[in-house]
Amino acid sequence: MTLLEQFQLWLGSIWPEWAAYITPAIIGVVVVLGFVLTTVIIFIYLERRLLGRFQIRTGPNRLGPEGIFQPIATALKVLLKEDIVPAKADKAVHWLAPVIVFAPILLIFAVVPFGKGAIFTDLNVGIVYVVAISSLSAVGIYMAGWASSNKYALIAALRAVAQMVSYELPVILSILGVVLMVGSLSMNQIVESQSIPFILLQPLGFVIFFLGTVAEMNRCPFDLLEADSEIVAGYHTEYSGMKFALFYLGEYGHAVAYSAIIATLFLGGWQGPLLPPIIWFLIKIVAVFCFIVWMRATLPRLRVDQLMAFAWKCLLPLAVINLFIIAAEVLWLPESMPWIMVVLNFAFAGVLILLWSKLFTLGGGRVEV
Amino acid sequence: MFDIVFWVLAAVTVGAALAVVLLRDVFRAALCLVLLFFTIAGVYITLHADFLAVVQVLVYVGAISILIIVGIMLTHEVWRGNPSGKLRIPAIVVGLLLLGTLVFSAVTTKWQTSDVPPQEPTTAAIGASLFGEGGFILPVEIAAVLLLAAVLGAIVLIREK
Amino acid sequence: MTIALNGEEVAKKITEVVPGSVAAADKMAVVVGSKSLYQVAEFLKSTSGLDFDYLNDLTAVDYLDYFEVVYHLTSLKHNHSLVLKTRCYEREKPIVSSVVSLWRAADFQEREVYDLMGITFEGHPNLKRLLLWEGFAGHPLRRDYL
Amino acid sequence: MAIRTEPFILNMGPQHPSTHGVFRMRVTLDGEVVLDVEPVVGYLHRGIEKLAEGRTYTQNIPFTDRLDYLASMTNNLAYVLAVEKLAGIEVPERAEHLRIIMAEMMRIASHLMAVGFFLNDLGAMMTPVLYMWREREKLLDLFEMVCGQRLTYNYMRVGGVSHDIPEEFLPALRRFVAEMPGLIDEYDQFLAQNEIVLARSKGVGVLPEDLAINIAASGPVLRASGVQWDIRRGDPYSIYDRFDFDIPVGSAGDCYDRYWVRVQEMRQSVRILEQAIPQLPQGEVCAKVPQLLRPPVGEVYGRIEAPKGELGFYLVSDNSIAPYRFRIRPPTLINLTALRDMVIGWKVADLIITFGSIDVCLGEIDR
Amino acid sequence: MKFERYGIGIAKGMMVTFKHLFRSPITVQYPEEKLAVSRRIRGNELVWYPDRCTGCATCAKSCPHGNIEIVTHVGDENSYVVDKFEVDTGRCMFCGLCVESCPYEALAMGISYERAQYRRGDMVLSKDALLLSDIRRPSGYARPKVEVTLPKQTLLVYWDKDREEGGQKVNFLTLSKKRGRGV
Repeated sequence: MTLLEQFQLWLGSIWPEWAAYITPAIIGVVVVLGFVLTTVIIFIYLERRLLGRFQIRTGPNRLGPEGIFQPIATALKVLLKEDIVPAKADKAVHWLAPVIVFAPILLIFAVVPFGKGAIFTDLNVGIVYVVAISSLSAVGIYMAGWASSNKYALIAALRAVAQMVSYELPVILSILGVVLMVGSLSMNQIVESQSIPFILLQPLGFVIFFLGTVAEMNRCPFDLLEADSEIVAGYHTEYSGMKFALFYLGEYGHAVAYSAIIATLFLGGWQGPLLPPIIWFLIKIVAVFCFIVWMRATLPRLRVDQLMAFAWKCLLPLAVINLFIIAAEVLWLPESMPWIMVVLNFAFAGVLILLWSKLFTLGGGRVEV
Repeated sequence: MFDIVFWVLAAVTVGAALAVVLLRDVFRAALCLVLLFFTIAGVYITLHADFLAVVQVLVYVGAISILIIVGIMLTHEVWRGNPSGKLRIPAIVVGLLLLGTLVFSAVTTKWQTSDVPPQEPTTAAIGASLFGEGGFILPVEIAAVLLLAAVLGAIVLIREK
Repeated sequence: MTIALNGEEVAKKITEVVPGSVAAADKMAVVVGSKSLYQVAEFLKSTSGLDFDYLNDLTAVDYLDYFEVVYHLTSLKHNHSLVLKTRCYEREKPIVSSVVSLWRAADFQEREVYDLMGITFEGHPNLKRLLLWEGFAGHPLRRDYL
Repeated sequence: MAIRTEPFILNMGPQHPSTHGVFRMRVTLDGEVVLDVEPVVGYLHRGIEKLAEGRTYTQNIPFTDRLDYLASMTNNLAYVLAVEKLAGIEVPERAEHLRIIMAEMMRIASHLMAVGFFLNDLGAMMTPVLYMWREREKLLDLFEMVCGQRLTYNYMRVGGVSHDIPEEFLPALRRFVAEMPGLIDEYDQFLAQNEIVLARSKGVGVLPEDLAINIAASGPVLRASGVQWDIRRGDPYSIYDRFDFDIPVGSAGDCYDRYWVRVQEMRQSVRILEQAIPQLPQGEVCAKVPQLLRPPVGEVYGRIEAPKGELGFYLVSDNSIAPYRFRIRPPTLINLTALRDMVIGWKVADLIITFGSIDVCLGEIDR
Repeated sequence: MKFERYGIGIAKGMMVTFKHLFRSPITVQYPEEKLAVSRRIRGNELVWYPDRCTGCATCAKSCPHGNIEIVTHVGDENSYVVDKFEVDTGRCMFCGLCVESCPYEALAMGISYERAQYRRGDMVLSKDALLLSDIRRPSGYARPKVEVTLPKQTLLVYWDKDREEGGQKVNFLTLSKKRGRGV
């Protein structure tokens, strides 16, 4: 029974049924939107400052103490800009695309547990729901790429499709490892069963899931969709003003959402000593995000065929093997001794990664024309 | 409450389906197809089939529609839109006949409805009936092998040289 | 140190193979007729002992009476160099045969000379203007262009 | 059975994040695969060759700054060497040493930019660029100290250099020379061993040795293809024959080799600086040259090993105060000839990094 | 291409960026913090000394663009009187050839570098605008006597090391950490 459901029940006793349905929904949407917007603003600030420090710059520090109001100023600037739609664009689709990119992020937060019982709806198919919803934003991206009538955007859209479809598989397979161990798809139960965080129990699964999600949120080194040195800005080349702001929001919203999912699935979610659960959860989200920023500050980008080869030849087989190992362990290892599993799985992960480094080739890349 | 949701979803579904058929712009038609898949997932939710709804979104919206749109993006002269061929009139006739048959059979069939309330968490039940004892484990496995063969066949066909 | 070959000696060798091609020769350079340029260039590139495999620079000078197209050749193998020149006295439509098929290095440089000096290179695969746009009036590097 | 696809033409540039200037590539693509590339240049054409015909030999020196604006000092040097060859002017020893010090500093600065932006084209999000920029900034400080400008130096003069170095120049340069090898090591550690960089650039954009010679590629592009040809060694100008340095040569001729050759050349330049600083003699920095120089009738082709390749000046004199013909052999324009051969059949991303590995400078290409 | 090194290269690279996280940034917050420029800076404008100028127009002749316009007439004592001395700094490329060529040190490069104007016409400087003043001071370019009087340049080479200067320790960091808001 989540807090919101209790509220709904209580409301149902004094108000008519339809209002008892709608009011919590509106409250939920407002709370999620507020949470996403504030965290996005914080993340934008964090990323810019961190990137600055990684690059021996200072980063934005003019507006407010240490520049904390800079994201707000940026948001205002972007919102006030002229909204340009290319003359040959498919207007309706062009208009709809940013909305479709942004909306699924809000939907994802419906099942993210912020604390014990602090979850909007504890779906029993929670994690599958997350995967399903997150694949929606691909639709928005290729709508944007198609409707812009811009060739860079079109290339980005084609890349987006290939990338999303490829990386969904290893992500789902690595989630299955978690689900096997928990025995439930519900996010709340996934968190509650992590007396040892799953990053220790399933290191290989974590690596696969992390790389897969980084690819799905188009972050470095998998940021081919907006590879600025190749295809200018990718799918949002032709966007400006409010619509661009939605894409920007969507990008960071994805980062927030996936950081939250990673924290929930593998880092023990809101669990942690001393501090209140929500604080632990936020700390974990920020930690994951900082790591992603660190990667962005360091790593170059893969090429599109290497990206696909990495998904299909490296991550997918490893994910399948990981799934089998976890299944075997869940079947045969005694549940009372999880630490054996930790040691065993780290050994497996090390051996497999070494083996794949030896076996794995990215392919030549050149095509005879 | 669920009735209102159902009717809204049904209306959108039918509208989207009509748009898929009638729109000249192939890309928009494909987008309407995505919308259609999505609203059908909504209908599943109103029927308490939550796992099915999520899988519907995952498979149809996340994968199949993307493949359709890739196909459209790679199509020649897509800006011409839906060409009107000679088979247009016969297709309408056949479509109407099919619709009539379906409506007729749907209306005249005596549907067996049970009074048992739907099982709430459907996931475990589906899993049990698919993979559990006395379930459909053999058909599932056969289907899996078939799909694998299809994938391999596709790769062999597409491979140059 | 790159040795600059004596033009007179090279001119002798050229005359043996392509008679009547050398118009003038001094210590610095060999001047050949524009008709036999390609043959001479081929000879310079492929003869062992000369092996001019590297075309440093290709340019043209407008001496008002005639255009002089200048080829600076180097042999990386023997580390020696030669200046090869050809003249065309036509002012309206000067024509020199292209050496792109021998040295691809001439590709952009011949286009540039065509663009700025107005010398047509016969046999160039893609003789378009390089720096200026199509339809630009005149050829700016000519001395009479103001 | 192949899927029938339709190639499309993409205009990359003139405004594009990684064309390093106003440069346009007309790319024919089949999906992501490059079928054809045609470089389109001329957006920065200022007609320096024509302008120079109306200016004295000294007045042309500032124009050479604006060729390859990332290596102005070497452009100055190439031009004044050509004029000195034409007019037969002897240069004082101290000036020769200063010229070499400046040219090698400039080579490091230019290669830093080339390497940084090559890694940026690979997608490394400005970080390597900013690190390399820091080192380049140190060099620019030194140039500014000597001649008062950071980009367009106008330092070399016919017969020497315009100014002697200030007293605080050498200590600062010594410090830079001392710390630079360590910094290069750090950058090697940063990205040269990175698996993604290796996967992206090894074997990509291969320029075979015979083709490299045939298109008259020069500089790191030529040497990465395995040709040991460096004008500093092959046709020594100034006093390069007195210094001990190696010519790094690549083997495969791919993008990684071009990157590697540049990094190694930075090390060699540091080596030359280490030798040149203690040798620096006292004395005059500029020979006595008439203010309005009138070289004898004749012509000269002077060439030096600029950071980007062979920079040549072909000057024709008619004994007037201005050159009769002033021709610049731009190394990167000629290196660019190879672009098409290197990228056909590769992906768009490879086109970008191959172009980046040539290290073009549009000021020089368009003149 | 094989991933034969198991991601060690990636890990090393990430350590390098991590180390930089703890190095102090080298950004100079420009309008508030200004580093000392070179003593020989070829700054934005020229400084003209009318008392030293003989009107020989060597500077005008040496200018590659012909930006300097001088009109003179013969005055008493057989010397030129400068009627017009006008420099179009909008077309100037700051090569410094005019300053170098002046035989009487009557012209010097300026030391300042903030001289943006709204109109091109404002960049044409006439006789009065070129005079020495508080905001228009000469730099040491080709003027060794001026050079020694100017402050020493801040060098990035010393960005992490103290340097003795005039009895007190100066380094790049302390310079860039002096945060005076406003000028």
